[in-house]
Parts: sequence; structure tokens; C-alpha cells
Amino acid sequence: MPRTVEFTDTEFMIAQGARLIEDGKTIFVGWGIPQVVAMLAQKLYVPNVIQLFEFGAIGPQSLLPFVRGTMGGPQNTYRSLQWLNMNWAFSYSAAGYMDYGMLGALQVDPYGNINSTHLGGTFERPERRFAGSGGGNQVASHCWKTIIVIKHEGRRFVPRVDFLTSPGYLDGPGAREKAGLPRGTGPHRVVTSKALFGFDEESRRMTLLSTLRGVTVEEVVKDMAFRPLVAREVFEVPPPTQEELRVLREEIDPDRFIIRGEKMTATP
Amino acid sequence: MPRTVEFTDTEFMIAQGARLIEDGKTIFVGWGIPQVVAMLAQKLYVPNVIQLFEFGAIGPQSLLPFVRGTMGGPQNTYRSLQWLNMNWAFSYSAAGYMDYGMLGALQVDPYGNINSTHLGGTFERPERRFAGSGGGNQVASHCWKTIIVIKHEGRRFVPRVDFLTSPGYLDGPGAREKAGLPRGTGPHRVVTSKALFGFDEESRRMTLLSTLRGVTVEEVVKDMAFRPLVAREVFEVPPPTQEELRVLREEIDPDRFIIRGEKMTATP
Amino acid sequence: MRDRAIRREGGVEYRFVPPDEFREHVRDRKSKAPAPKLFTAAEAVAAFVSDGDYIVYDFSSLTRGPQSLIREIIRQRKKDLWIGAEFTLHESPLLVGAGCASRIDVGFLGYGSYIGQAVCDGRVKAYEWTNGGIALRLLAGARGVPFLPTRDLLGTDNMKVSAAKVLNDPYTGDPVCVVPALNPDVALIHVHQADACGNARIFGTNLFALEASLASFRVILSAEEIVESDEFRKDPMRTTIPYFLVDAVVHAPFGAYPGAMPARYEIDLEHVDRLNAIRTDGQMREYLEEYIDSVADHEEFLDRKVGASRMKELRRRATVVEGYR
Amino acid sequence: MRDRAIRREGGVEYRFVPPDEFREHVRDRKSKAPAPKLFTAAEAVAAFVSDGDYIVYDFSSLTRGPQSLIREIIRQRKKDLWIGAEFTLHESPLLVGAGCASRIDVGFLGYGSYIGQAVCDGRVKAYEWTNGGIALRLLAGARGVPFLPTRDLLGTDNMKVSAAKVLNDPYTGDPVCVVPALNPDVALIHVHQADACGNARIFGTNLFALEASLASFRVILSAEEIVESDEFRKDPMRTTIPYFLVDAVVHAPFGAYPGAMPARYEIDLEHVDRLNAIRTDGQMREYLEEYIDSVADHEEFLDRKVGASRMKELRRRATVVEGYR
Repeated sequence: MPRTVEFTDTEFMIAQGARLIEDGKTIFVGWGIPQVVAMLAQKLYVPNVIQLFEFGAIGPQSLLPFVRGTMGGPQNTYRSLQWLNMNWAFSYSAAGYMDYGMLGALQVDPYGNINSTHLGGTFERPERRFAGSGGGNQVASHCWKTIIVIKHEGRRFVPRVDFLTSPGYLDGPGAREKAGLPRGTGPHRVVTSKALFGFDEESRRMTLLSTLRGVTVEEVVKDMAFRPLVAREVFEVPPPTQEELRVLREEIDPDRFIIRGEKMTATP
Repeated sequence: MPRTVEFTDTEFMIAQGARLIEDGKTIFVGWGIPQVVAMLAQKLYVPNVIQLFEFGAIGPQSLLPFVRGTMGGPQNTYRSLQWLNMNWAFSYSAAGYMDYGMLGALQVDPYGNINSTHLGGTFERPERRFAGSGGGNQVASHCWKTIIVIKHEGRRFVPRVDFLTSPGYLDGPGAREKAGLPRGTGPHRVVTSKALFGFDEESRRMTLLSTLRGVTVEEVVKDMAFRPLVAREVFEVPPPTQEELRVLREEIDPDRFIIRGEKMTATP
Repeated sequence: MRDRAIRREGGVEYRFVPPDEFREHVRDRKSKAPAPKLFTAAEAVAAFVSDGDYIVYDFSSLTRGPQSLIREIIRQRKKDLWIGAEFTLHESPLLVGAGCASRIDVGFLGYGSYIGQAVCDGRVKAYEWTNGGIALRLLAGARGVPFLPTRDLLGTDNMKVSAAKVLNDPYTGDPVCVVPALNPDVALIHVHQADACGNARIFGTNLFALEASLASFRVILSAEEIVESDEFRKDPMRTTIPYFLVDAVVHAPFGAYPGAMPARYEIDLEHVDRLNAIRTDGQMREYLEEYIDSVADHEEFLDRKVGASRMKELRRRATVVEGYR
Repeated sequence: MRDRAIRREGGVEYRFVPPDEFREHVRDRKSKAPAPKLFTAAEAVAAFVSDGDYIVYDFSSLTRGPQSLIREIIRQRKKDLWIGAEFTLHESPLLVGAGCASRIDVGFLGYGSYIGQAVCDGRVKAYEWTNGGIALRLLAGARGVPFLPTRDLLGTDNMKVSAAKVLNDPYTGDPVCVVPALNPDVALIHVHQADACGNARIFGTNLFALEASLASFRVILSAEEIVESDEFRKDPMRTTIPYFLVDAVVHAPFGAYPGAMPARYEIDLEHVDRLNAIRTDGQMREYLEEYIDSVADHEEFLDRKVGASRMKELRRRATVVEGYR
């Protein structure tokens, strides 16, 4: 009988994200958690993934540990294929070279639209103001498949985002193309600390695909302020492996600034 | 009594052009003769001029002798301040950083419009096809003051160019601005192998300013297919100095590929 | 310049200078002669930064930011600045907290609640252009065109709160976003090496160092090292900015502190934590007094507030040097 | 691609691929895995250049041009090519003389009367975009936008004989020129160093090496030297083109001959004079037979038509090396 593994919800979210990245593909990596996801993935699973950072690092192989808060520092841009600047970085994505984009979010709605700007109030006088797009808007607009990484907190899953910072499927099928965004792009997965979502091909609405082993569909959707679609068959995602946890805790974030979170257990 | 100096019409044209360049200013240098003019000027008169070449050499101090036909070679880009590419080079000019531009021409009209594309026939089926704009159009569009360097052959001075490759004052005062070209730019001087022209502030028409010592106004204008304005006082330009000729013949073009031409004499 | 350069359309304010006006400034006011232009930070800020100016800076708060120049701007209590910033974690809170900045175009607006609260309270207006939008606006400014097109921002609320517009592309008929050129009054750029005339090298990536230098009315460099002019002509591929774009050069070792200078010194994370911890106006006043107002200049700041041991330690930590040269 | 990508408007023909179509090619056909892609020139041209293709090349006939690849294209007698070329002194006459090219976008169209006469005779169509226009079109193609604006071409006959258009800028109301994106079928780029996967370095300036590599459906590099892949990650500022833009790498020492490769070898001016002297079809046939068709490949060309002594001499003349490394 397998022993129980202990981990934080953040660790699960990161490990789950890392398993989605394809080797030999390109991924435009957003600030913060997505960087850690990419680091874990490159270390364990996808040595030949090409990461791209918006300030002009093409294909870095980041040096561990992660220096919290940084993206442009020498650890993160280590052993790049090429060093350029921001306008070139967004040329790579705009011309179609970025297979994936990976972004965090403050709020997300059923169409995968992202808010990272403010909560409540108006744009001019918000109740709470956050960092805003950074380069997230470009990543979500240009990359072929956008992966959103977000803590599974119900208040983050809203029927309508307070501010539409970075485009998901906007108000439904065809809306991206109608707005002039590149054809065939859009949100691909939403990686949370409890579950994994995709988007329905027809309706473009968020669809529950799998849950952390031991977490029920009802537990996943109960706090969400909208009801996602649920796949015909919902798969079970194993918890972080010992190796994933070791790399996260020992190599990437030994001070546990990033990976701290709610304690969870599951059977491996 | 001064001895007579012997030189070619090309040598005079080059020397005359070189004397117009200001030190501590920027000049966008076109292919061919303008390069030689800039070389002579930098060597003798304007050590701190900043030359710019369209393929991305910013501020080179060209190595002599001139390798005929080349512009992008290591001699011409020697000791640049910065090496970039063409789109950056034209950013410098488009953003207003180029005080002067210097270009050759096949034909020029009273408004300083340049043809370097074809003679006779139509664009599709010309009688004679030449190299075309190169980057001349951008130079003539962006630089504050364009200097045209052209052999004084009557057939080159026409009432209307067969093809308008690079803009002068188009069809007169205000026409550049109306077309959307940057405000306050346009042809400044026409340097020929016999004379120097400017452009009238009011009418924007080509105006004879000076002639090579010993050449009369009538000799200058007799072959031109339009009658230029003539300045109230027409000055006399001294022939090439011994030092100009020495640098041209010994340092810049020892094989006399560029400086050959019609033999002339004048008193120094 | 400020008043002429503010445009208001349907509740949106934005900075815009027609290309012809910028070009005329460049023609008339940018010296192309290779004259030394070394200044102290105090002199450079006094001479080239005015109340009401629009300011951009490269790169981020944690990496190669012009932090010593920002502190000098605060020390001189410039007023009513409009900041165009991408990764602005600490400059914006400090500039707003000190009463220097009234508008920010972002970008990525800090963390910590101080700056967010200032936006909520209406003490500063924060306009959302996105990082890509700001970089593209500067590219337009650098290319002397009034706008550039892009296939992002479209479909989002950014279109409603900025002066980005939708055009129909004449070749496909499809909608495309255009953003207006940005020609700031001042660009602040911290570089690895500069000569006295303003030729400069940055090692590693940059956000928009050359774009901002070409697009700005005035350019102030701070440099870790001042080197011989001849260095640049020997290796033109490594020149980031040629001298004739630059108005002032300030020699500023540790000028990016508390951020990192790649291959020179690492971030001072303890000092960064102190910045991140600022939540109240009282804490802000304390920080400003302690680290900016109580010292006369950057050198005194380094002596009294950082110290040689700390600097030695931060240099020691900067072990990644590959590629930075 | 050719047929779909030709647009005709009011007597003007131009190449245009909507950004979405180009993006889909990149997604589906560009491998991002770091696999070796070394080919002989014959293999690369056979596999990646088709009749009817639109081809661009960096830099000029006299400096770092991909001359060995051009000769291979002629050897294989590709047909109906459309060339986008800036400083095209010799490639265009040879490609037209050999019956390979039917359209040229220029640029700067050679000297010598052969190519001019071919235009007059209607054997090739030469469209005038100007150097700046071609570079800008490639930048648009590389940035994934359908057009870019510029403040040149305006007011001239170039506007009448190209697909450049005039728009009213939405910010100033003034007219501005826009040019359509250019996404060529093939880019040919000769570089100083490449690895087997396609990472590449050019030393010195370039016309649009990265723009063309991002904007082209297929990219063929020829390289003076093949180096270890790890070289590139050690010095990322010197990478001109990263491998995942590239489809084929051809090892081609003296690949720019008879032009110069900066800091490697000088121009062979005697051979250039021979090219410049071609005026008649007979002379063209002789040249093609002598230097292209009578040799199997670039290596045989070097052995039999250039020779070790000549190569040694051209290397000796390349004494300017400062900055090229």
C-alpha cells in the first residue's frame, strides 16, 4: 500500500504545470510561478524546451535556485541561445514561433479571459490595484496555446473578469478572430492547485478535465463563481512525485518562498 | 602669378562636395561618389563628422584606399561607433538624427527631384534601366539637408525627371509636407563638376550659387534642359587644392577608377 | 513640452508628440560633436529633468535599473512626473510616495500594496499599455513614425483605457491595433560601460535601450565604468548606444543598487525586502528620509547606507559572468 | 505558395502572405527541436527551393552574399523565381541570364548593362520598392503584422509602381506611407559561424538577417565555419540567428566568393570585373558554363576555378579584423 505524500497546493500546481510542457517546443514564460514551472519541467522532463522571456532572453537554461522576483537576472537568462530585447521577443511570438505561453492570473472567466489589473471599482478608481498585464497580453494574444496557472481559489474563477487584461476566447467562439487576434490561438489549459481545465472546442468554455487524486469534481467546482463544463471522463492527476518535490525544495526554491501554501496529502 | 592646376571634372566635383560637409554633424552617405566625398572630407576637413551607411554602419572612419564598388566591406565600416542593420540605420534618419544626406543621381529636375531608375520609355518597359533607389529614397526623405552630387552633363538636368525615385521639393513649395514627408527637409545643394546650386527659399527652384573659377554662368547653364535661377551674386569656387588632389590620387583612389574624367584646368 | 504633449480623448490621457516636433528637437538641440558630457547625478538631474517631464527607464527594479538616478530625482523632489515603466517594482512607489510622480504608464506595476493603494486613492493615475505596448510605442518614437501596428491588445479592456486604436489593415481588411509613438522627455539608462561622450555598452538583454535613446528628448546615462572612447570603435557590435543620442553621462558604480548589475553585483534582497515592506505613508517617509534625503549623493549613500563589506559581498555573489563582456 | 501569394492591383504585382497563413506554416512546419540539419548545397537547394519561389538574401554581391547557394540554384536551373534583393550586382544578372528568375523586387539593381537590358526587353520584371522599403517589409513579416508605416516613398513614383499605400495616421491626421509585410519562401544567408542545428553568428553589420530569418517560410544558411553548439550558449549576445528559425545548414568555406567575407577573405576584383563585363547572352552563356555548369559543386568550383593560391591571396588581403569576432 502506497504511503501518503505531503505537499503544498502550490507544489502540486507547479508539478502539474511542468508535466504539460512538451519537449522540443517553444514556450513564452510569464513572470513568477510560470518561471518555476518551466524550471522544473526543463530540469526533469523537457531538456530541449525553448523558453522565451519577454525582455529578450531566447532559450535560456535557467540556473537554479530561483532568485525570487527576478526574471531578467543572470540566473534566469543563463545559457540562452540569444540575447535580444523586448520588441524582438514579441516578434518571435507575433510571427507564430511560440507554441505555448504560460501565464499567471488574478481572475479568470469561463472563456479563459485573464484579469491581472484590478479588483472591484472602476479602472480609474479600483478597489484593489495589481500589477497589470506586464507582457501577459502579448503572450495570450500571440502564442498558439496559452496555459494559465492559478491558485484554486473560488474568488478567482468569475463569470466575468473585472478587467479584461489578456485575451482568452473573449465572449465566445470566433470572437478572437473577429477582434483581429491571430487565428487559431487561445487558452489551452488552466492549471490550478486542485485541478486541470481545458476549453471546449465548440463553445470555447472552460471544461474540467482532471482533478488531483482524491479530490472530487464537486470539491473542485463548489467555490467557483461559475460552473465549468465537465469532461465526459474526468481523469485523476497524481500528486507531485518525490523527484518533483526534491527538485522544487532542494534545487529551485530551498528557501520555500514560492512553493509554500496550503498543506495537502494524496497517495502517489 | 599662380600656376595652373590640372584636375578632372570628377576631382573638382568631389573636392567641392567635401568642402560642404560640416564637422561635428551627421551625414547619411549614399553609394559610390558620395562615399569618396565623405572620405576626402573626413581626411582633410571634418575628422568628427559622423557618417552613416544604410546597411548599419554608424560613424565609420573609412580605411583608405577606397575599394571600388564596395560599401559594406570592412574598409568602409572600419572603426564605426556602432554596427547595426538597415532598419536601425533608417531609424536614425527617420527620427531626425541625420543633418545631411548625400546622394548621386541620374537625372535631377528644377525642384531637386532625383531619378535613378530609368531613362525613356515607361517604368515597365524603359529604354534604359539603371540601379534604382537603393536607399536613396529614404535618405532624400528623412535627412534634413540633402546634397546631390552629379556630373555636369546637360542631359542630366531636365525639366521633369523620367521617374521620380527620390523626393526633392516635388512640384514646389509645401508639396513635401503635403505628401507626408518630414517637415523642413529637402534638397540643399547640388554639387556638379562645374558649379554649385542651392534652392530658392520661396520657389524651391534650383538656383546657381557659384561656378568653378574660370567657368561662366552661361557655360554652366547652356546645356541644362531647364534654366535654373541664378543668385544675385554668383561666387567663384577655387579648383581642387594640391592637398585635395594628393589625398584623392594617392590615398583614396590610387588606381584612378573613381576620379578619372574630363581634364580641366584652373588657377588655384 | 508636457502641456503640448498631453492628449485627451474620451477620458483617456496619453503622451504624444508628433514626429515632426521631435525631429526638430533632435536637429536643433542634440549635439553630434564628440564632447565630454560627464556630470554628477545632481547636475544631470537638475539640468535635464524638469517638473512635468515624461520619463522612461530601462530595465527593471531588480536588474540594471537606474536606481541612483531615480533616488537623485526624488532627492530633488521633481514634481508631476509621468513615468513610462515596464517592470517597475520600486521606482513607482518611491516616486509616488515622495510626491514626484502623478501619472504612470505601465507595464507591470510593482508589488506590495503601497503603489496599488495610491492608485485606488487617486494619488496617481496608472494607465495600462502593457509591456509590449510601451516597447512598441518607443519603437515608433525611435523610427520617427506616428504609430505602429500590432496584433495584440485587441479585444481587451486595454483598448478602452488607452489611446490604442483599431484600424482596418489595407492589405487583409482585418482589424489591427495601432499604438501611438512615445517620445519621452527623458530616458534614464544604466549601463555597464560608457565613455565621457556617451557611447555606451550594455551586456545582456535590454528592454528598449536603443529605442528609448533614439526616441527621447534627453538621455541620461549612468555607468558602472567610464572607459576610453577608442574602446567603442574597436568593437562596434558591442555598442548599445552611440554618443550623439546622449545628453549626460554620470559615473555611478553600484548605480543599480539594490538591484543587480549582471556580472558585476547581485541584488541586495534584504534591502529589497525593506522596500517591499513599505505599506503606509509613515513607512514611506521613513524610507525616504533614511536612504535618500539624509544623504547628499549616491557616494554618501554607498558609504553610509550600504558599506564596503556589503558591496564586496554583493560582488562576490555575482558569479554568473558567462556572456557578459 | 507562389500562386496564392501573388497579388495584383492596378497593374502592380506584389508578394503578400497574410500573417495568419505564415504563422500556421511556422506552427506546423518549423521544427523547434535541436536536430542537426547539415546538407550539401545541392541537397539543401533541391529540398528547400522550388520553382516559383520568392527568395531574399543578405547582404550584397560584394560582401557576405550567399554566392555558392546562388550558383547552386542556377546549377539546378530553378525556374520562375522572384527575387527580393537590395544590393544585387551579380546575382540578378546571373539568375536572369540562366533563366531562373522572372521577377525582381529592388533595391539596387546591379550595374553593367546586362540586367538593365533584360528589364528593357521585358525578360524580367523589376519592381521598385527601395532598400528601405524591402527591409521594412521584412520587418513587418518578422513582426507578424500585415504592414508597417514609414515616412518615405511618399510623393514619388515608387508609390505608383509598388503596392505601398497612403493612410491617414490616426494620431496626427497626416498622410503616412504603409508597405505590406514580406514573407519570402526562402531566405539565403551566409554567416561566419553556424552549428549543425542552425544557430548562427554574423560578424559586422547586416541588412536584415534576423528579420529575413523570422519572416521566411524556409531559411538556408551557408557558413564559413561549423562550430560546436555550446559556443552559442556561452555568448548569447553574439547569436544572430537561433537554430529554430533555420531549415538547412550548408558548410561553405569561401561561400561569398567572389565577394568578401569580412575578416576572412577579400573580394576577388578580377572575377568581379569578369562578371561586370557580361553584356551579351553569349558572354552570359560562357560565364555560366565556365563557372557554374561545368563544375559539380562549390568544392570543385574552388578547386578548379579559384585555386588554393588565389584563396590564400584573398585571405592574406583580409587584414581588417578589428571588431569581427
